Amino acid sequence: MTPRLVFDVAAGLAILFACVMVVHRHPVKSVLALVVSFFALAVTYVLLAAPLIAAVQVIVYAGAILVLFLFVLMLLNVPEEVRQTPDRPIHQALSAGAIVAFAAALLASLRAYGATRAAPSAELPPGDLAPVARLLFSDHFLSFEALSILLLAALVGSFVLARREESP
Amino acid sequence: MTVALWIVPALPLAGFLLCLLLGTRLGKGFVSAAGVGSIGIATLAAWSRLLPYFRDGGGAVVERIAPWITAGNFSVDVSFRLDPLSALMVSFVTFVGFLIHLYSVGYMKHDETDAGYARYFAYMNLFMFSMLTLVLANNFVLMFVGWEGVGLCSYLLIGYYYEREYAAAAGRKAFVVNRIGDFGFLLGMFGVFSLFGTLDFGDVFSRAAANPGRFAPGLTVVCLLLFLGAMGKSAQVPLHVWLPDAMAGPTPVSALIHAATMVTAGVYMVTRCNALFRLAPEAMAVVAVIGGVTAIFAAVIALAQNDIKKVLAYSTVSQLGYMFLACGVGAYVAGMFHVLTHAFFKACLFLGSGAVIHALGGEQDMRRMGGLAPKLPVTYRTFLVATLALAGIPPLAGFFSKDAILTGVFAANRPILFAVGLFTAGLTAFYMFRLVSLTFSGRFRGSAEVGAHVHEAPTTMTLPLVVLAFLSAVGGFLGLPEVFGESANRVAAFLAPVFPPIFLPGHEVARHAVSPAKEWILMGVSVTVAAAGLLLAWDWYAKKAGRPAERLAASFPRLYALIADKFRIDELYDVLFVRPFSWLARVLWKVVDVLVIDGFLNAGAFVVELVGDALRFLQTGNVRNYALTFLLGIVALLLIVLAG
Amino acid sequence: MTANGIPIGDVLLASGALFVIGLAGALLRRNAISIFLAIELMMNAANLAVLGYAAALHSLEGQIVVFFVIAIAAAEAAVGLAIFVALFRHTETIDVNQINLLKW
Amino acid sequence: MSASDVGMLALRVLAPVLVILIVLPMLQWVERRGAGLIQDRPGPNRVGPFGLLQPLADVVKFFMKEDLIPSHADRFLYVLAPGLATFAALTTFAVIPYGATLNIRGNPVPLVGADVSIGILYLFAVTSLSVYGIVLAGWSSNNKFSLIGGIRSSAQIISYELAMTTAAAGVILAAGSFRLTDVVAMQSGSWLSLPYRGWTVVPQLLGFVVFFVSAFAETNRLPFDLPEAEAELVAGYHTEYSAMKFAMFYMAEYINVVVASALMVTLYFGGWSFPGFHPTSLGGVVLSVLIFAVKTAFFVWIFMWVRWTLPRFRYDQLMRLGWKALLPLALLNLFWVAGLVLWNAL
Repeated sequence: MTPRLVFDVAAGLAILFACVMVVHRHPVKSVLALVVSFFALAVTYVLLAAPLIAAVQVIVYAGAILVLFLFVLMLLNVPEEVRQTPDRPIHQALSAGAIVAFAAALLASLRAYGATRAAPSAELPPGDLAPVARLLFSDHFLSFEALSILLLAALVGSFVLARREESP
Repeated sequence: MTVALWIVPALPLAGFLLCLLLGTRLGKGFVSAAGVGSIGIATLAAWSRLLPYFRDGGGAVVERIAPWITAGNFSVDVSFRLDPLSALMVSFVTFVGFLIHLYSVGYMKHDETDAGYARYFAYMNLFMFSMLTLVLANNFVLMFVGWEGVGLCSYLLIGYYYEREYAAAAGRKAFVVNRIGDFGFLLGMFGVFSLFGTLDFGDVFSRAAANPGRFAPGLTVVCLLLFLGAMGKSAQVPLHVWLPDAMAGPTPVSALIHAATMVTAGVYMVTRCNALFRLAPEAMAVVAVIGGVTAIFAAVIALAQNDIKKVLAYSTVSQLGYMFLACGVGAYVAGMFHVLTHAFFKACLFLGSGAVIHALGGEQDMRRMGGLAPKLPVTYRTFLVATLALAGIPPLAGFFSKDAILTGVFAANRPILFAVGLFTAGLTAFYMFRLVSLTFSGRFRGSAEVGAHVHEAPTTMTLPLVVLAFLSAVGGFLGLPEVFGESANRVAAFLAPVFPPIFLPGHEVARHAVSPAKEWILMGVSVTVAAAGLLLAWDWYAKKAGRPAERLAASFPRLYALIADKFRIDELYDVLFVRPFSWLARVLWKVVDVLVIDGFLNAGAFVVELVGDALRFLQTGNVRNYALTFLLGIVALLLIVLAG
Repeated sequence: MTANGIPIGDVLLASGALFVIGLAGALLRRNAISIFLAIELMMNAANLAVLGYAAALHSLEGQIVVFFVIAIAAAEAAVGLAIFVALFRHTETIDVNQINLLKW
Repeated sequence: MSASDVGMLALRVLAPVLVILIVLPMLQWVERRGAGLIQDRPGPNRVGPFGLLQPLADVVKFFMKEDLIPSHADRFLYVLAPGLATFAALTTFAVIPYGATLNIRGNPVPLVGADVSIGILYLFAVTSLSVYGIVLAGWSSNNKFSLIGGIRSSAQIISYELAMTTAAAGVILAAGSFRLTDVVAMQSGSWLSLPYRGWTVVPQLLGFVVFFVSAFAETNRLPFDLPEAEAELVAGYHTEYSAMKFAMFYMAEYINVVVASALMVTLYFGGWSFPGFHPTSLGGVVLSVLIFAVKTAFFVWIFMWVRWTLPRFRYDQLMRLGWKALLPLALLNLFWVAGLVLWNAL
């Protein structure tokens, strides 16, 4: 199996399960489809010489964020989306049109700029963690620390938001 | 051990902070300790520095604390200056200040709540801090800080009984009138800087003295502006109107701020700048004339006042006029000497009047007093000594200082001003004895209820009275006239370094201008005039219960009414300034503010409201609509980029 | 060409596809949590593009960027879900068509 | 990649998996006999000598039983969940080194499934995926006990993962590498030298305690088996499961126990190494594998021992312990290790 093949398979799976995620009407299934999609993305990350990001992707996204989603879904016991009589048809049609236009524009710009702008490169050595870590803790140290404060704020904020209001 | 100069103002500042921050919580005992203690220690600190200085004499000592403002070639330091002039001021400011603080403990104790008591002492301490900063400052800017500080404290303390309408109004009035003077002072300061390029006292005066011809032309304006500041602070005509009203404050405040210390800041400043004034003879002339006019003008008003504190207030104005008269004719030593003696006896008088008011439960109208001498023996005796001193009866302090001024005026060859001064001396003796007679002799004219409760003041109040009376009696010996010997005038000898020699034709400092014989004659004349005024008042008010005066008033009713109404200066100002301004303010309010400014705002708000009414339909609250709009925008942008 | 012989164009194509799919989900779904999921997908599509360029340009900065994006996504998910929980308690629905309190 | 390389790789990966699958039934026997020992009763003793064939009988029973799927269950996820759980548990083994480096015709072959540079990260990634098996089982059963069990489990695992990861970060910091063979290599040196090169448990005792306690919570074992607390939740997330699917959950649990033990051995007790033992020959390598097995078995036994000794925690106590005691302690340990590394003691 060449890396190229692996990439194609992984990317294909990611796209496929992303579609499943969007199409499926049950939120829990959507989450699971997204887990698979993200897992496949992690594989592509490994192929793009970013094993650390791949691991973080699995640990944080698949292992924490999406579990959180599942958790909330189960907690709220969200029902399946029921297909109502046409849900704001104008909005749906406009949205669909806009999405298609956007996709076309994206494709066009990809053709115009995307592939040509990247510098051609030789084989990348298999990603080593140390340089990334060194970069993270030197040049981006301040951002890293700021991030920790952001996470703390998010922790406190979500706690306050989700707390049941005490009955008077 | 030498105490650094900055300690002296710092201690009252500490007292101020303590009283302000902790006073209300910790109660009157603490406030008394902190408020009076800080001044006491500051007095000790100052005197530990001053005693050697008085003994050894010496030049100016400058102690630089820190650089303050530096901009280009303009630099101002926080630095303090000890020279004979500031030493003299500090000596009595601290000492008299301490006595009055001590007196305040007894005076304020029963009147006020803890909060009010703390507020009172906090302001008093702040005042002491400002006053000492003013006196010790080594440059115009720092002096201005003190200048504004004392003005602020004056305002705060006049309005101390802020719940009373007239007290608040009096405070406001003092503030506004003082601002006019401060404006002059500021402009004068700018002028000094533009002329000399520095604001440091030492540099300015030495440059002025070294090169008098160069600076003399511009100095007249600068000096007049500075003098405008002094007029505001020292209540000279026509800016005198605030001081009588300032009596709305507590009596110790009147004694300290509006008699002994703050109001003399103008005299101090003019004396401090003598090197400049002496180069501007026209300005000197203005100072002398304003001083003389103020002296007689206020004395005349004092004749017809019935409020005991108002009489003393006008007397203060009048005496300040004397001081400026002295400065104006070049007799700075005499002026400063009068500042010193005046501080003693006028403080004593105010504190004595405070004791009387205290004894009568707040009564200030002399028509409802009388016969208090036996009931208030200490107050009466000290008050009498201070009155005699003020009236200029030898050998009490006032005699020597006033005589020095009159001699100075005479020597300066200003016969009209001399006559004015002499006549004012007579008036002074008259109205002061009128006051003493009405208050202490005869029979009690107030209600029986009040009369029954009359009692002598507590020791904290009488002790300062006795000390000040003693000083009023003997203080004059510090500045004996020259007929008693070359070095008899210790004050003049001590202050000599403050007056740098200026070698400009016609500006030499005159010495031995008056021969001893003439001087004896002048003394005799002034004593005679004072004694005449004194005896006349005694005769009219003590013996004949004021009937001759009533008759006199009845024969010139309009003139009497005019004098009793203080020449209606306030009414004049009301018509000239207050009402036009009030009218202008109303126009600005009703027309400019309400119609124009508010109109613009309302119009803008109206347009915004209209637009908002139209646009609010876009706000559906549905997040998908927003997302769609967002996407459409992005698509449009992408298309533009691709097309471009 | 980028790492392991994978052309950058392919990476970008995959990324673009995922992004459009996410966009469709975000615009067409009515369930707030599904919309949220779609947004997460869009974020990952962007991550993929960034990593693709990072690999092509031999830059580690791209990995740093993605690292931060993931961490911020975690914070965002925590707060966002807490908001949904609070919202659901209040309105008993997470259909965004019915959640339109913030209008005039 | 030649055929022999591929074969070698397959062997390296599959060998431990096969060993585990063979050993698992025996573990069950050990657990039940151990329970008997501790509770002063015989335990299984009917099938075969000392009941040794009991596991076999159980396996046969599991295969033979009828496989029920509740009518309201979500069939797809219901079937998927046990497989996911077992799969996640098994894949963790891929990065744990279980023996010294073998030398085959001059080619060093480390005895580890995949000697990847992000070994520990991989472990945590897979561990975090193992939540899905349990959560989905709980949710797809469409049963309130199962759902509560599943939710509890996910919350518990996510919470303790933090403490566990932070504790392990101390080891990573000391080793300076995520590669588990590096971690073992770091611990196979002298105990007396400076920097210290002995078992990590000595300088990082605090970290080990945190890891040890967290491991119990991660594997849902007593005293932290809240997700399947039979007194309140019947059997938690696998209430509805029966037959082979139930057996798969059962297996997953035991595999997790073994993996946790192996991990503790690798991270804190020198893995296959032993003080003064430096295998070079084939026999030495075999011995190293044995050493690893014995150490792991020891911890597996502790798991069982604890199960029959300690009472169950209450759920709020569990959460409080995780967030307010273990996490701060793990952070403290991290600071301590950072200090040691800074002053070259590690």
